[in-house]
Amino acid sequence: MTKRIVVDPVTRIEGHLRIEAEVDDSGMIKKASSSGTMVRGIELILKGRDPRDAWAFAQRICGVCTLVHGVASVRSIEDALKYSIPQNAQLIRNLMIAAQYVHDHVMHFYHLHALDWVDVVSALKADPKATSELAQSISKHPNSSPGYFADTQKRVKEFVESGQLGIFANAYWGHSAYKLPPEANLMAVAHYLEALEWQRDVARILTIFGGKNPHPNFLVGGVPSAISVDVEAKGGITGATAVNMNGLLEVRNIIQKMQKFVDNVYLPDTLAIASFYKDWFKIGGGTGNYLTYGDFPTTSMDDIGSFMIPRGAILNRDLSTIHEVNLNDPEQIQEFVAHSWYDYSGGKQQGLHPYEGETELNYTGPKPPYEHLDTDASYSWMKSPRWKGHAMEVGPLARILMLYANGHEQTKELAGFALNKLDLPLEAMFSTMGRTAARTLETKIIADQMMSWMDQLLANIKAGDVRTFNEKLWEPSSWPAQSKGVGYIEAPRGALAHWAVIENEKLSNYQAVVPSTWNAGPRDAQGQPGPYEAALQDNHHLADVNQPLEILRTIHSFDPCIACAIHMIDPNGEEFLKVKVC
Amino acid sequence: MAENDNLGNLLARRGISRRTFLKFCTALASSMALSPSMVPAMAESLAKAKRQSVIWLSFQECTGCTESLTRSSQPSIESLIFDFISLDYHHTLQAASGFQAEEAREQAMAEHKGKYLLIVDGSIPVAENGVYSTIAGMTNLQMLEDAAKGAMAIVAVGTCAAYGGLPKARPNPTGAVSVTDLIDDKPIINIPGCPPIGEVITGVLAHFLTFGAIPELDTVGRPKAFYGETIHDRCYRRTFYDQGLFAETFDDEGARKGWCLYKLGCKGPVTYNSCATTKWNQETSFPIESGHGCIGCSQPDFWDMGGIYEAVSEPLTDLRGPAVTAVVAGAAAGVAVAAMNKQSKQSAKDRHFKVSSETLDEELKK
Amino acid sequence: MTRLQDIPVNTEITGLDAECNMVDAVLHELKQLLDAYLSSGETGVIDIKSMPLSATDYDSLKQRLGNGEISATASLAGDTEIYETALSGVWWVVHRNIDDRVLAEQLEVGRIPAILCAHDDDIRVARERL
Amino acid sequence: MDTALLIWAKSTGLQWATIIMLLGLTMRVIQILLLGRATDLSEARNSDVMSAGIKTIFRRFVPPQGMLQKGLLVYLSGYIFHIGFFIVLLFFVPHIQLIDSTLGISWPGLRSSLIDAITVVTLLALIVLLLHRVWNPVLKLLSTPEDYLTWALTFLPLLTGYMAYHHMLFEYNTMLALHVLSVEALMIAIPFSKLSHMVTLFLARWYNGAIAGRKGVQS
Repeated sequence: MTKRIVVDPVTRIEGHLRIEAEVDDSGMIKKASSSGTMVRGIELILKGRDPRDAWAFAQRICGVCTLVHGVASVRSIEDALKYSIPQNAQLIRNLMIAAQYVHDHVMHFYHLHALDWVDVVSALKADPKATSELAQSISKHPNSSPGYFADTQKRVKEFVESGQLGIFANAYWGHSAYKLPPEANLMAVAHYLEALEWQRDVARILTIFGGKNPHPNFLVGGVPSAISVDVEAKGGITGATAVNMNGLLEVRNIIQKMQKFVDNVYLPDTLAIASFYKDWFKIGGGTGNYLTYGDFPTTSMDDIGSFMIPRGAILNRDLSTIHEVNLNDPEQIQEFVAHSWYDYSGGKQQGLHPYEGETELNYTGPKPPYEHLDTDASYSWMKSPRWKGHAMEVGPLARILMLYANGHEQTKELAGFALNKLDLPLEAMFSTMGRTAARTLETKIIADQMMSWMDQLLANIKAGDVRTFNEKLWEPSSWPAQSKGVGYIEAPRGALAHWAVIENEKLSNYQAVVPSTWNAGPRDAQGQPGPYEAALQDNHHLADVNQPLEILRTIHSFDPCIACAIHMIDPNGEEFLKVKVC
Repeated sequence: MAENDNLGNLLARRGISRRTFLKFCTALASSMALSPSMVPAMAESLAKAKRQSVIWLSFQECTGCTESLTRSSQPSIESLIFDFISLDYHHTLQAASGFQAEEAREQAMAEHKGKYLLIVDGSIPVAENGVYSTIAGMTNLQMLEDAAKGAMAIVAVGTCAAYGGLPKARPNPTGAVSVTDLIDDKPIINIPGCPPIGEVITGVLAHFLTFGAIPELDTVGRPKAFYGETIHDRCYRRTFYDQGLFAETFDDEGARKGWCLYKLGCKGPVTYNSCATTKWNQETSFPIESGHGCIGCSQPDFWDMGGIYEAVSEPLTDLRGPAVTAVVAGAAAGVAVAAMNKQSKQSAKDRHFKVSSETLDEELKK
Repeated sequence: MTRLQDIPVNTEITGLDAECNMVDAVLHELKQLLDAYLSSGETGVIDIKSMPLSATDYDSLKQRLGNGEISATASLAGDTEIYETALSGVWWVVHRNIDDRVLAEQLEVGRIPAILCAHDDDIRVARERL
Repeated sequence: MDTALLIWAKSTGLQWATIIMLLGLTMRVIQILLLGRATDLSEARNSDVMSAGIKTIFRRFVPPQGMLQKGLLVYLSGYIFHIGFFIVLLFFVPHIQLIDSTLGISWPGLRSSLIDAITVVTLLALIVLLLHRVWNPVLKLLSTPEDYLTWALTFLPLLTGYMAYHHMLFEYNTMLALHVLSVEALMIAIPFSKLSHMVTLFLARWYNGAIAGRKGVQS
């Protein structure tokens, strides 16, 4: 007999997600489906607008990965118009994207993912002195005295004894799948709180360059933040913009602060927690196919060879062959609707490149509210993106593997160090914990890279180059009557691209294929499952069907961003997005 | 023991002196533009306050408002969660998932009936009976109405919840509306912004906790303490507007010297918010200081208020087409009227036919 | 005690002509607060941080008020600096957080700033600890 | 609410006002032109009729001596109000930005404080003119409701603009919306009231000048 369990809402993610799973008597997941349940129709809202404004709308697809859609958007317009941007603008964008990575990954780990592994209530039983010893044994982080942990424990104790548990109420505390000793739990809780304070501080890089965070500002043709170093006071203000000498020094300080926290807290914590959950390096592997678009150019977006994160595809876990990827090739990236509530004019079995994308709604699912979906027919409002017909996983794991396969020195060294420490083979990366660890490793790599961009920016300014914006194609009257372009970015959650079509100075079509759609999309015509589906099918045994902690671990390891995944659905019909697993 | 516990005792047990607390309240009052003379009374009443039950519902949103909340340093999210409020339901932050999460919400609603504070972010779609957004099988509409019944007051955080925001932008595909559009029997505080400044969100909450009442609001439901003046009024670049010094592009001399961004589309003159004074992320900067004009995100319908890079005084529609049509039509009408005038003049003339003596004779013979 | 007419309010400031309006306003308000204190014992506070003072305004205000006999630092989750200005009974109070960022800045009028006084609740706790 | 009104005023409202104004004005001008003139069969004393007409258009901007002496204040107020109105209209930076965005032409503006002062002077001049109309018995007798209406329609855009700038009465957005709406009311009234002299004055003067010129006299 199988039993169907429902998790709705899935919390500690961006957006609204529902998971249904069928488990057998032993608690093993046999079948699962995930469903996102909110839509806004941003694609329709964008039609007919000024392409230069599109970033602000697109950015509001998501407030967590708050800048990625903005960047993808300005890049798509720049690609369409063949609009080059000054090198300083490129460097500032790199710094902003990198800052977003470090910020987002740390917040994901501590505030969205950690409670899957850390039992807050168990922390009350910890000995602060032993906790201090543990902390000092794994890192040189200064906040590690017995008194520090005693204070944290006292605070948590007060809180629990007050009877009002607030956000910690009703969770799966005491679940048998929690394996950390009380001391490790207490250390993690202390760092949960520390990370809240830290993130507030480091988010300020985006504020200096973008004016605010969340939702910093961008600009087609460069960046909006004029550099005001050494500007005469006459008729103006010295250091009139946020990017003045103080601002630039502040950016340097924050980069150092980021590096320190990653090195002293995030990295050691990940390894420490992972060492107690080594079985999770055997659970939750995905499709085995990985895709990156590449990002962080040292010169320009046209020079793919200069990207720090390389572009490519890996199939069947074979790191020896990297396949070439072309975003404009109509045969490579295609979206399928075989199991989605859409029709294509050429038939449901067809795949379409985003430029030719169609959004013909055809809801054939049961009438809400319903109990179950018919997973043999259509069951999702998400399309299934495929690369040359393959279901691809995108995100930190894909990037770490791509860097590794390309022989990136630091990646090889870091991955080797981590795997060695945990006494695991490289294959262990293809798992739930591998995904979480890859996120930590790439955070370190990117944090370490930031200072070199910063130094280059400062060198340019010293040499008198303060250009941040190219005025040449700003006026819409200078544009061709028709153009189209693709803008892409390696977002923290994976490869993201926006395809824009411009006609007579206005947007006539706008399509985005986002990381969470790549990862969470339903099966295609061939019946190939998407990465969430494949991962949940892999070796998930639930210790307690009423507390399906194991599902949350694997789903959270992808860092779902559901508002992103269903931002664009044309909403003339009902809104359900269902991803069927297995 | 939870019964007679209050914030003052909690702080005392944690070894936080009342001096420190007074300092905290001073900072709070300063950020809320409250009279400093109110601080001692405020500290006394806040010390006696119990942790307020808060239920936070997320509808058509992007989580930007929650992210912004976590950026607040005064008070910080940690102190808010641990000391001031009991955040009994919040999708993005809470540990529990699934039915346990829903249970927590229902429990809080029953236990604190009539006393909990309801916070909403995101707009509510009402087209097609609200199917465009559901949680745990309930539409947002049902969940809001349900939770509003027992709420003491409602706080609409972000422009989406306050005024409909991005989902409501033309052509509003999902029929998105604001909280005020749906609920009319509860006090509602709007904290608009896309997102609002973190300190403004927590500042308004702290005000509510301190005084147990909603602050003074403007005509569109915003606390006057934070939304009383336009960005333009308090902008450090205002003097350049008055002197007629404007940045013409994003990278010219004026842009680097901090001249006014009016011509580049800054919506500061028509936007009520405290970005220019409170600033963002621990007073680091705000959009204009970082070179980009204000996009007007705390105003109702700001997405349709004109292009981001169009000056406030520019028309929102193309006038050239209609103007040409009007001139052509006017010319045609002019010709037609003139022709008609001529005709009637002619016919009037014709009516004055000449009478000769012969015809007169003939007429008389009859 | 300083008599009101003895307060050296000097309105001649060189090189700051355009800026001194705000400073004058603050001085005027101080005068009124001192009046109130002398007549009824009521203390008063001016919130400097929320006033639109320019950097020059701020400096000239500091100059105009000068330094008095007493200064103190209180460690209250970050330092709070307090000093009496050259005007007795007028105190300059700056609250900073642990990152040294200014949280609030005030001019307080009275015998002693409130933040320096111990609260009865704390005194009670102290008694219990003995 | 406030923003909604502003958005309406700046889109639909402005569009219709523009259409009505241009349609009405073109219609009237075409009508006038098509009216034609009776052909003068007499021999012209001066054949350069065109330049005589154009000269008159400008010459009439200068007040005749006697009239100026008789009603100095009224004359002066009239000039101040007309000149002030056009300075404010054409040299306030936001107005230039509006013209630039629709016609693609722009010129340097004046600083806001100067515009502000000119607005006050213009408003005062208009008030003087109104008082003169009310206090002068002859003028009062001659005045029709249309005269008061057109006065108000001219006065309001200046007043609402001034009030919006200084955040008086309502919050800025509402006041700005009222300003735009008052301008639209003025635009709509132009072709259908005596305000159409804005355009027809040139035609009328040209005709007079041309006739006089043909006769070989100055007008």
